[in-house]
Amino acid sequence: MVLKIFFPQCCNRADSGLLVGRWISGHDSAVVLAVIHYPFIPGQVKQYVQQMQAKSGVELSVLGSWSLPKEGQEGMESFLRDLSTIFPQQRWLQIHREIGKTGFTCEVLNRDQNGRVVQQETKKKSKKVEEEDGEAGGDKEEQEEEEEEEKVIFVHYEQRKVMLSQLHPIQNGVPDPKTDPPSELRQMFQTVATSQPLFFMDRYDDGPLKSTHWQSEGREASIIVELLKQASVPLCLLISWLLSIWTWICNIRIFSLYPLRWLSSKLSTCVQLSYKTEHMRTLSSAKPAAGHTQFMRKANILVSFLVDVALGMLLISWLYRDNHIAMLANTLVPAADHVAKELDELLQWLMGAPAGLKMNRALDQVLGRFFLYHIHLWISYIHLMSPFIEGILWYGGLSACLGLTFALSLLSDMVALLTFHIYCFYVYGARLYCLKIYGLSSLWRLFRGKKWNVLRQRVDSCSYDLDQLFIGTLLFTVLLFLLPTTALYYLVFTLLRLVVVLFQGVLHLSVDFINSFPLFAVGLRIFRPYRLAEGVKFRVLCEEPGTALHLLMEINPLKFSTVVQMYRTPTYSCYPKDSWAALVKKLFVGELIYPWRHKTIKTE
Amino acid sequence: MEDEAFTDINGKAISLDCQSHSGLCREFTVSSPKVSVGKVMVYTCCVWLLAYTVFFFTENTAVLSSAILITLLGMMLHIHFVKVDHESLLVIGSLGIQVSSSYASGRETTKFIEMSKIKDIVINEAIYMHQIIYYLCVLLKDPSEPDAVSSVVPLFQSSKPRLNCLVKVYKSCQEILSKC
Amino acid sequence: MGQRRRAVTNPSSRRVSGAPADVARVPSRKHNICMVSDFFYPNMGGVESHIYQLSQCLIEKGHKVVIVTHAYGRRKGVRYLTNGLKVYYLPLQVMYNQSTATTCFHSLPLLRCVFVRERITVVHAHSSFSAMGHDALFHAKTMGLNTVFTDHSLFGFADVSSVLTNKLLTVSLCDTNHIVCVSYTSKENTVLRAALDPKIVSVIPNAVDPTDFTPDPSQRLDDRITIVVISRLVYRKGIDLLGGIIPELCLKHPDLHFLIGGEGPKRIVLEEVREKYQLHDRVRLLGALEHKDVRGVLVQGHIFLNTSLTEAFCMAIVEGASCGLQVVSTRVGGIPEVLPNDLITLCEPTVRSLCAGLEAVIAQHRSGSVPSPASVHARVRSLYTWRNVAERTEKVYDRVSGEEVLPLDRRLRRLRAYCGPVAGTIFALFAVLDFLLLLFLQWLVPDRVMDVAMDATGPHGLWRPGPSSKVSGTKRAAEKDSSS
Amino acid sequence: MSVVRVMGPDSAPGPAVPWRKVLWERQPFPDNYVDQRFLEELRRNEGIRQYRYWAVVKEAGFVGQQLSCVAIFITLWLYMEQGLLSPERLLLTSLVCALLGYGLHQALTSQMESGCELRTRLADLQSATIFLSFTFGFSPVLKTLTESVSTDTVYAMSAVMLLAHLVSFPYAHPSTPGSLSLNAALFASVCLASRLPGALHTFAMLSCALLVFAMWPCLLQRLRENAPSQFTGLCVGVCIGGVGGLGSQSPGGAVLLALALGSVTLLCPLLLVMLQRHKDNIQGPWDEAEIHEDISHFLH
Repeated sequence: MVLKIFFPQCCNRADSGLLVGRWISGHDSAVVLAVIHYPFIPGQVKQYVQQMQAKSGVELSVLGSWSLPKEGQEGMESFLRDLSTIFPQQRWLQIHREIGKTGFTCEVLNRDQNGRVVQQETKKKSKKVEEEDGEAGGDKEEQEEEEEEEKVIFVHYEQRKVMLSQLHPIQNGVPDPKTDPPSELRQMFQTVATSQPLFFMDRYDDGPLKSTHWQSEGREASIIVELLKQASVPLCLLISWLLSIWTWICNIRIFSLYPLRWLSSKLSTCVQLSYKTEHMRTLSSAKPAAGHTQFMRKANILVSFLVDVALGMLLISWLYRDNHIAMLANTLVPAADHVAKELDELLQWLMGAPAGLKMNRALDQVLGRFFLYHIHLWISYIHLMSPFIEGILWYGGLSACLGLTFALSLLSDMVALLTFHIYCFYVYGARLYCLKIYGLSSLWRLFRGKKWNVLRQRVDSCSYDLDQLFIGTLLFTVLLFLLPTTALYYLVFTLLRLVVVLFQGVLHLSVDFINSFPLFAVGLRIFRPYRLAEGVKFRVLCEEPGTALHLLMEINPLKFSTVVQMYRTPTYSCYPKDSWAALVKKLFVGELIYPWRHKTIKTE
Repeated sequence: MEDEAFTDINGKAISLDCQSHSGLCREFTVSSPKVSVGKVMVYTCCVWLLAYTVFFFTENTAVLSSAILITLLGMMLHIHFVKVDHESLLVIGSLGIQVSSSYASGRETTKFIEMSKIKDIVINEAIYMHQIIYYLCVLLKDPSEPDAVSSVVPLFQSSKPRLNCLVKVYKSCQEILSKC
Repeated sequence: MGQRRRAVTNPSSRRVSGAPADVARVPSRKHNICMVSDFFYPNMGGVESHIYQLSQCLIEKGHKVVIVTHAYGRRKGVRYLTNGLKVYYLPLQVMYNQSTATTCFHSLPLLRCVFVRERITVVHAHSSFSAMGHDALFHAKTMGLNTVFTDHSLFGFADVSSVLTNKLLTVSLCDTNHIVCVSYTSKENTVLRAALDPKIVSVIPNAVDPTDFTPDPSQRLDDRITIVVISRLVYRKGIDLLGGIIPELCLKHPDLHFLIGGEGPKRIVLEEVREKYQLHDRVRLLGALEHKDVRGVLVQGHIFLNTSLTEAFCMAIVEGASCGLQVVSTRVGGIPEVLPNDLITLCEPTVRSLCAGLEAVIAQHRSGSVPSPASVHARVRSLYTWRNVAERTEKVYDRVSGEEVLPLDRRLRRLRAYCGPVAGTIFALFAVLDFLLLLFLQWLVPDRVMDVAMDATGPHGLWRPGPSSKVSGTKRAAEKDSSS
Repeated sequence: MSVVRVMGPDSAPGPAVPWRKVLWERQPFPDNYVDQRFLEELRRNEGIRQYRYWAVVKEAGFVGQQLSCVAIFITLWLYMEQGLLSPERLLLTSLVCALLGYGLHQALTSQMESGCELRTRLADLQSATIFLSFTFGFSPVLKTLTESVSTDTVYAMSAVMLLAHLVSFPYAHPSTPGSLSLNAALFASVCLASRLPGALHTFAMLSCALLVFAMWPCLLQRLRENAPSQFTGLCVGVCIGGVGGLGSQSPGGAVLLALALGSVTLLCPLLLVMLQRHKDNIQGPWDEAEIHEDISHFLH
């Protein structure tokens, strides 16, 4: 078996003393956490270790002794060995480091049942190995020796980083039975992380024991943090109270009536509102976050919320400076008028012979008139409500103080309302076209003397009667010749519709982006790469002959892509829910397409 | 630390460098030849000639500047994301295996696999483009049932050494794995 | 394929065909054989099992065998089967029922890679429906390898499609060294189709493992007479005839039951018959059967019925007879050659004739004058064994490997001579192009750059059974990585 | 024995036992042994029927008459387009023809006693009314249908459709005209009719088309079954009528039609009979047996 000793870098130059740490069960590797310096009173050490164990819940123990002999104090061998009798352990490490050398040497003292100390030399220099009944028989010296030299691996780690870093993929709390025992590294990380209290005793306070380990930067910062924590609690309470009121209002029965609910499910503002509410609820829960993921989620939400609000404020400050709102309002109505006029012309064009296309004049006229009437209606409607638009905008603008996302979704709703006529046209066109397509397809089957078998879901051949054939063919011909006209109308209005949908889609995307982008995690990744560890990487330190293998363990930070897709807060995705091919197919057969996302495709 | 003449599957010369840090820890580095200046020149010339021809027809200097940009950008992207300078495999007995590949730009990606996850290291055959090649890969255990392979981590992916090289690496890897 | 594996190392089958003695007497050279066909496991059928069993027996005789087929879904890459039988699942596009699309060229790089790295000496293609097989023959000739082709199917001459396919067959067989057919009828057919010299066409029948198909009378129900039909439910298997037979007989004999295994487009016919005549309790449609379940179905029956409209060599009837059933079959293709007359009742492919035949057999059953299943099995088991097939095929290889491969110019001349002016010229052109492509590839990836594959089988094979061995480890890895 | 058991190719033939074409017993012959009985079951051109010229011509006559039916229809259309034929007259004539034809049809049907389910008069009347009403109702729509489409397009379309009609016409038993052929013909006639000056024209044209393409084949079939001799005469008559009619409008068309008829009815049969001699069809045990008896009666 190979013995792995995880050794904190900060202890490299510590003066001699005792190694406090933990044996990782099952992997025979030791994690050194701290060095307690001479002089000490063994009793106090034991007691200290006891209380640390109680505090941190790690089975701490005295692993062995660490000697970095200064000038003058030599030959502590025997003394150190005696120490092992004072702190009874299954194994006792003696790690030496000469001044000149970088490498360490380590001796392992195994204590077998009847208390005798069994020693195994791991020094290369010591050519002869004094051997009682170790786990290797004493007969074959050389090969024995060869093996002995390989026994120990020193893994140096930076205590602070390891303590603060979070190993991915996260398995929080209870390790599931399938994967246990948790892997060595994971245990090691856990050990260091949980033995935090050990490090709060710093060098300057005059305890009975002096020890070396990572020194937490001064207390002040932590004090402030504490104060903030205290302060945040009542705030959370307040917010949650407000939330409860808000939810109560939302749940009044009027709102849950059918049309309203339907409307609210379609209006992205309402969706946004409920969504924000949910977020605030998660934020304002008074109890501290359980586990890393929870914490990250909260932090992400908080940060993105703050950023959102900040952007919103910017927007407001722009809007209400030398009243841009009025300007907007004054531009908006003419814009709508303009659009209507454009449509009007478009229709006129269609009612002629557009692009030299051969269309059936009668049908063309009918459709054109129909749509023209619609536009007329629309224009009058716009003019009816033109005086109020500025007010609407003014109040709408206020909503930006709830965040940019809110303003954006409001905007998208407005767009939807202002382009309602286009939507109507689109729907009429689509329905008509759809009807034609289906009729044609079924009649084409009749034309070929086939029919669709509903039971077997396939096309069967079938013999029709004369009259069926005759009428079918008549209808087929009629539909076929009328198709171009409807198809053209459909095409034009679909294009218009697509423009609107595209615009709204962009809005939704940006909103979704702001809501779900894990700003906090990314910031962490940039400024404290070691906090989110994908794994570790080892470097072989320059080893000189005669000492065991020395590795430097560094933390391998998580990839950005992983960070983003791991920590992005789940939202209703508003990405097109079907592939492009499906979309095109839908367009072709004339099914309706909608910009708003359906509840069913909530991506987690 | 010895060098034979190894080639990759396309017959290009590559060099294998085995460093044995101690009985427990070995490092294998397969380094493929550097970016040949000639090739770069050729590509650049092609792009620029194209640009000049376009420029000749459309008197538009934007074409030229864009061409220059394209070449520069392409080169950077190539050395940063595509061109792998050397790949190394660090086997530490009883601790794990570390696979790292460093790009021409100095970017380095590292992956460490713990010994508890590793099932075995094998040489395997796969169909690659229009040929069938041998490659070295680490078999990962399936945590649920121990004697099944959950997934495979291929080694030396960008510089594809030939069998003799792989066998060398394979043997010494097996030595270390068998020790613990 | 569990029980097929058993067959390879089986004392009884060894005793049946005195294989070891002959091998000892005729020490034959060892070959590196590459079996190429579109049809192989996981696809199930006669050709597939033929290839598998033949390869196993050849491996046992110390040859090196690799199988090349196309990728089946996620099963691509390199796999190892029992006894280190290596299978290449090449990623080639499948066109029409499991046969790859052929352009005569695009499969060359991979096939060449296989041939070179496995040091193949003989290329053995199977089934004239397999485009990949024909490609392999073509490329093998370009690379100067000897080729063998096994034809498993019969073809008419009536319609346009068959005219075309026969032309193609002519082209691809015109410089194949030796052709193997599974029955004399099939030989005649192939000789006519590909305009071959009958001297280079050998007849080596298929085989079945008698150990897989042992009778078990206890499974039969005595209060009834069960007729078993096991075939794909397609037109060529005469399912329409079956649809005519079932009502006729069921009306006459109230104790008659039908047990039909198999799946296919014609299933609808049987279902309609069943519904129309209310026979749900007497006609059981088992759907598609695993190969290992076939015996379990067979032993439940008294009579095995085969209504095929065309068959080169019907393995089903042999399996049925081997399970001790009375076989009633249509007299088509090679079927009359397969079983001696006292084991099979041959009828014309008409409902009336088949009904008459079945009636006769049923009458025998009632009178109890049928031979016992055990005796039937005892007779059949010695007829067709894979070892025997392997030995005869081995002889073919011996003969082939002696022959010299035509250089390009003579090959072209031969093509022109055999395949008529038009097709001949076209394919001569193809041959030239193929040759040029080969040269290009050899320049691109020289043979010396390709690693020689480790022999799992053959004279010094490294195959060590057992999960601990590296080879099987490799195999598992291959499976994994092919899936990824 | 074991020597005999395994015979590769080119082994020396064993004792002179007669070779048998069986696989179950291992014979003392090499695997690639070729017996003199090789291919003895090969049969050529079996069951090939010898055509007699005039019979074929008679059959081909039917095709010819269908061709000339189309010609007649086109002639009628031409007449109407130039206003030489008023829709009322066409309607009247077609009505008379229809009645005559219906009577004849009924007579023939009642004459043959194998009466598979006879359509009642009522049903006939019903479908007739349906035809007329729908055609009448749609004729204005149809009239305006193709006005924006250029004339050439319409001609091309109708030509293609008529061709499709001729190709896909079930000459074997046209009692129930195949749906594709009928539909094609109707489509063509609608296209043509929509070119006519008035809605009434369209109506007349369509009903005429119905008469020619839907009713006429049924009647003709009956004739063929019951009175073959008159049938031939009728075919010849129709052909002549078609040629003459077309001739009255466009002589060139008439000539073409005549040529076409001649080639279809006289030349093609000649070729068929001549080429029979060169037929070489190989049959053998390997052929896929085809099912002769009718299985379908087991199903329905």
